[in-house]
Amino acid sequence: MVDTSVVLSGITLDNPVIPASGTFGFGQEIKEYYDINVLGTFVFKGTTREPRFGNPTPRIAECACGMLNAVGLQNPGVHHVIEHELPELATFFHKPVIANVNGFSIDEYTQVASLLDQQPQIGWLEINVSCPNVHGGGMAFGTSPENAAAVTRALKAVTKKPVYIKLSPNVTDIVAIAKACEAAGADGLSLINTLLGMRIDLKTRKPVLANRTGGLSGPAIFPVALRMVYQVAQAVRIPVIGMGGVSCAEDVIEMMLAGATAVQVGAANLVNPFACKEIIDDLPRMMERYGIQSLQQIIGGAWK
Amino acid sequence: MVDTSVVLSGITLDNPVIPASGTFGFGQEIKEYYDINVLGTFVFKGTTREPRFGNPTPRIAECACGMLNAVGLQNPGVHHVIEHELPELATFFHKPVIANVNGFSIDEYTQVASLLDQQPQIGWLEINVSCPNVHGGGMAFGTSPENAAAVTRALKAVTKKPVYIKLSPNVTDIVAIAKACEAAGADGLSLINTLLGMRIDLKTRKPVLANRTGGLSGPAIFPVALRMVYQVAQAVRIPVIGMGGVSCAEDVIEMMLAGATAVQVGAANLVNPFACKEIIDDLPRMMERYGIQSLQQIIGGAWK
Amino acid sequence: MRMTVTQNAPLNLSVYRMSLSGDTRALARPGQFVQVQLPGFYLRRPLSLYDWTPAQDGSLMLVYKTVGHGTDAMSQMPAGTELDLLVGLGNGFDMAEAENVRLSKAPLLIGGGVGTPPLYGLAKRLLAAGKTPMAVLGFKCENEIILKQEFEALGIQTLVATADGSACVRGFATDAAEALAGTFDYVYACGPDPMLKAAYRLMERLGVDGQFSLEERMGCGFGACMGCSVMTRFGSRRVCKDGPVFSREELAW
Amino acid sequence: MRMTVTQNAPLNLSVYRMSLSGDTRALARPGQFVQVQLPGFYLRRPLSLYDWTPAQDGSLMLVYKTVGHGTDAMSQMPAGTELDLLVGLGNGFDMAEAENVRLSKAPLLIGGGVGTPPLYGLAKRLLAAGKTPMAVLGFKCENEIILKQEFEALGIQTLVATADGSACVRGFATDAAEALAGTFDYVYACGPDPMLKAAYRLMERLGVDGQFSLEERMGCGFGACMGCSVMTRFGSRRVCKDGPVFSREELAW
Ligand SMILES: Cc1cc2nc3c(=O)[nH]c(=O)nc-3n(C[C@H](O)[C@H](O)[C@H](O)COP(=O)(O)OP(=O)(O)OC[C@H]3O[C@@H](n4cnc5c(N)ncnc54)[C@H](O)[C@@H]3O)c2cc1C
Ligand SMILES: Cc1cc2nc3c(=O)[nH]c(=O)nc-3n(C[C@H](O)[C@H](O)[C@H](O)COP(=O)(O)OP(=O)(O)OC[C@H]3O[C@@H](n4cnc5c(N)ncnc54)[C@H](O)[C@@H]3O)c2cc1C
Ligand SMILES: Cc1cc2nc3c(=O)[nH]c(=O)nc-3n(C[C@H](O)[C@H](O)[C@H](O)COP(=O)(O)O)c2cc1C
Ligand SMILES: Cc1cc2nc3c(=O)[nH]c(=O)nc-3n(C[C@H](O)[C@H](O)[C@H](O)COP(=O)(O)O)c2cc1C
Ligand code: FES
Ligand code: FES
Repeated sequence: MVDTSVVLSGITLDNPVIPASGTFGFGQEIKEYYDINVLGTFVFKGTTREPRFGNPTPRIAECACGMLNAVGLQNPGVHHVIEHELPELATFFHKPVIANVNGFSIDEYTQVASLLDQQPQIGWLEINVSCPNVHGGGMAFGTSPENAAAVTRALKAVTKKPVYIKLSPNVTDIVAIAKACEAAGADGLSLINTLLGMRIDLKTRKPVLANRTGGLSGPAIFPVALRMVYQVAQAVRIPVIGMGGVSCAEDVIEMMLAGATAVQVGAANLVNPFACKEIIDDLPRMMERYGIQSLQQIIGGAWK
Repeated sequence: MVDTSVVLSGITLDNPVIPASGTFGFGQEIKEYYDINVLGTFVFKGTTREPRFGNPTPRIAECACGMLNAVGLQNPGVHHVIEHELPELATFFHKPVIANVNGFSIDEYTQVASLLDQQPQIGWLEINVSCPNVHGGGMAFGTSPENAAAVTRALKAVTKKPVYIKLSPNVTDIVAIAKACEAAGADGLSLINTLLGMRIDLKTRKPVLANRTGGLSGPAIFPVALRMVYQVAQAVRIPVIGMGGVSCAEDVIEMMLAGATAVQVGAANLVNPFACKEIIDDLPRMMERYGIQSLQQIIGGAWK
Repeated sequence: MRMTVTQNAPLNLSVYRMSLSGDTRALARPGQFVQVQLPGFYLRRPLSLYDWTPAQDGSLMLVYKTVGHGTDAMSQMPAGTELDLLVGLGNGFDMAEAENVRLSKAPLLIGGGVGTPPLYGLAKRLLAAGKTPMAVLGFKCENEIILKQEFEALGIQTLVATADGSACVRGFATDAAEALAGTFDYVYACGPDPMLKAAYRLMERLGVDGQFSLEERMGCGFGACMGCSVMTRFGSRRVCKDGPVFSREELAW
Repeated sequence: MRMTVTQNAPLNLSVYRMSLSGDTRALARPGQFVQVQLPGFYLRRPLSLYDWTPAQDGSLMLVYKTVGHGTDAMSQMPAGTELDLLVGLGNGFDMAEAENVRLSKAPLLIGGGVGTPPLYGLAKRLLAAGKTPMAVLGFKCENEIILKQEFEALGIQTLVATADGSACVRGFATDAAEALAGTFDYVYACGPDPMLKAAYRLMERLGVDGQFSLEERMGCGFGACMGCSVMTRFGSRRVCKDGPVFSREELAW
């Protein structure tokens, strides 16, 4: 029997497979397709202090081996999440979950985080400093080491839960930003968020997305994500959650060989609601094919 | 009759389709498949002062909708190019060609450029400050506005030919770099070079590429390229040559709507040696489908 | 859900009808849609149910227009092609409401272009529920007319309008609907946005209630990505999961 | 070049032989290869010619091992599948040289694993040129043996070695070759790198000349990308265009 479990900041996950924020809502929709307790855990939709409608539609555009989204952090606000989504989630998901924390100022990040810090259901906070689809907040905090460190420090002061900073790939030197977060006390890192992209409609001669640009995700970005995980995981001592284009069990193993302790799956859930379950079901067979006894033990296996 | 011609720094191209550097050699191989005089023009293989073998193999890895290369600027050196490749090229290609100039120091860039400046066959110099596969040179010059401006200034001093700076997408703010090049006198910009990526072989648990990382190209990067062309072309007044994942006539039109004056085609040539010819043959039909009379007139059509 | 194409034939120059066989027990109501995975395309394509027979060994039909690479590829698929579909998506038209409405003996179906297909499945089920629906269908021009005979074959009164007057009544579907004012007491509408809004205004003027099927670019089609949100009077709703059908009072037009 | 699969059957658990029909007039020599485009994969797959009949309405055969997703997908393709191939790539084995070599009446073909297929097409043509080739073929184990009967059916002496001794001679192809020292005067080798290098050393010891078919990951397969370069005594060469076959004196081993 192969061992698929991994340890993420002291909490053991049955397997490293984690649906990514924004592609799994609060678990409601996918639970109609399968029992989501088979997951390692999942990250719920990016949450801000106030409810947000997000950007105007169209918010989605298709690309070769991927998609653009410009949802713009639509969410019901942290209070609604705490009063409605989390109690509802407790009725069908029995593992600690990852909260995705968003803000337009350091103040907002810390307010959202300190409210979520009270919630026993939440095992980790993932701090999204890399949303490319909102203005004034989001990515602005994730594109300089100084800003990323400032957000990290402020958050560490308001929560006891492990803090994972979610990094943007739209930068010249992601290692420098990763190291700044580590130095500022981050417990881990999540990477990558989407690559900023665009499509134009030839019939209207206008950008397909109302927001003009959007975030590229899906298999198209896997090699970029893998490279960044490989570079960052070697440069820091804190765990890295790898994501970006992961679609099958082999991708999960490849990410872990690059240095990921756990692996998130985003867009794949949207085109195949069973994606994460299929990946989890397939992992043991793939581990056997590649001679892997324990996933925990292959983390960073490609570094030597 | 639709008009496919465009003007690039005073020289009229029959059409905007230009095979990208490193995917077309010096024209020898593809001319066995079709008469390459149908092209707008083409960019020859990146040339350095000394001959280079490039990186160890494997240098190629497959990706979803794309590929990684880590060729590492293999070329016979500028003297061999001038003495052998260009005279040979003159026997079968009768249009001005674009030279791709590389260096590991500003000195080397200017030496290569001033030698190529003497060659009447060469219409434009494209300065590659964005090769992700060599160390010490290449991308190092393309990731900061100051360095990119310094290279530009030095080159403008040694050549009368139009100087196009080829930019890297692996940066936080490509617009700032583009503007720095413009301010330093660049006649145009080429974007994008490849995105830095990686693949790991699950059987060997090592990176597929001997160089570990490589440059991602192909349809996977098209939305990122399109976004950067859209941002840069609006921010500068010099022409932009767009590239990254272009594979069909519709992609060419989309790039031009984003602001490209001409469009390069890279990886597509490798998987289909007829790619550029097919695109050129298809352009008039696609222009008619989308109600386009003249390609020159749709440049930046998506900005309004 | 794997399904097999059993028929795929053109209705006119650019609109095709595809029949598929497979497990259709998840299908509950007209106005629901499926998400079709097409080889070589990343996102699935949302298409409305035209008609279906619910059974483990059932069948369903789609009517689609070739507007891009995905639907072009669909139109080339021979019988026997296997496709992966997500079925039974969306709420569909609320038949219960139609039945509850006191006056709703004579609902009017307003369809525009490729918004007409879901109204066909609806018409059949309204007839089965003892209603006497009428249909007004609007198209750009004569060449684009589809499903006229199919609606007529159901024995319901069917008025066709063409925007350029190349056939039948000249004008929009809503113009034709206006001409029928007084003969209908409820509306089901599906079509392009401007048509839906015109229908909404007409219903306001006539004091008639009804439902609207909306369209939006979709990431998932089952409510997970927030790609398809629309702001309603009662807050934000997902076209794919909370819709695609919305009642008149929900829409803040 | 569009070609149609006419046959595709397993030779053992993981090796298949595929026949394709189409225009094969560009094929000139054994040891050349094709680049096969597989739906859903970006790069083409390079595969050596196993055999072919040159004609406008000709055919060719490939023998390939399923080692990854691409070759797995190939193994599932039924007869009738249309594939896009680039054909006639690479220099192939230099038969002229073989004919010129004074002593080359009895060339030895050394093949390892899926390096054996191109040697089959070569063997046929050497026979046709009046030579009496012998073959030594090396495999990991009994289950991996392929093409033994095919070589034997040509009437040439064929020695098979398995690394684990599960069948025939135990050892590597080059061990078996060594045992034949003196009976051959020229070598054609194709197989994994270590086998080629062992053959090279053996040939040095025996003072025998020959040719080697190399393998490298390829971008294009026709010389445009510099993805497949190898450093030789005479400078850098492209495996796809200047190779895949190199003469002993070119290789700086
Ligand atoms: C709930 C719903 C039901 C639909 N029912 C039908 C139907 O019964 N018959 C029919 O002909 N059409 C229907 N459509 C529209 C249909 O989905 C699009 O025409 C189709 O997706 C176009 O795909 P394409 O690849 O040919 O076009 P492309 O333009 O190449 O597609 C590119 C991307 O844009 C999306 N897209 C393009 N147009 C639309 C659109 N109008 N709505 C949503 N997404 C779009 C595609 O799904 C794809 O992701 C429906 C749309 C929705 C949302
Ligand atoms: C000139 C030449 C001739 C060949 N002839 C044969 C033959 O006759 N029979 C046979 O079984 N195999 C042959 N090979 C090897 C064959 O190309 C690979 O086994 C095949 O490409 C693997 O594809 P995949 O998708 O199954 O594997 P994957 O590992 O999934 O492929 C991933 C990528 O790596 C490349 N790749 C993987 N292994 C190799 C390899 N060994 N050589 C080159 N590229 C590789 C693939 O082409 C693809 O781009 C030949 C290789 C070369 C270069
Ligand atoms: C529709 C959509 C919505 C997303 N929303 C969020 C979000 O709210 N917070 C966040 O941190 N990332 C968000 N992301 C980014 C994903 O979590 C993930 O980082 C990215 O999509 C890359 O992974 P993938 O290629 O597997 O999709 C979103 C992605 C998509 C496609
Ligand atoms: C095999 C290969 C070699 C390349 N060599 C060069 C080069 O020498 N100089 C250069 O400026 N760009 C080089 N490039 C980058 C391309 O010119 C182009 O910018 C990039 O591939 C993006 O376009 P594409 O997606 O159409 O391939 C190379 C790309 C490939 C795939
Ligand atoms: S399309 Fe994903 S929520 Fe509607
Ligand atoms: S594979 Fe492109 S040059 Fe050999």
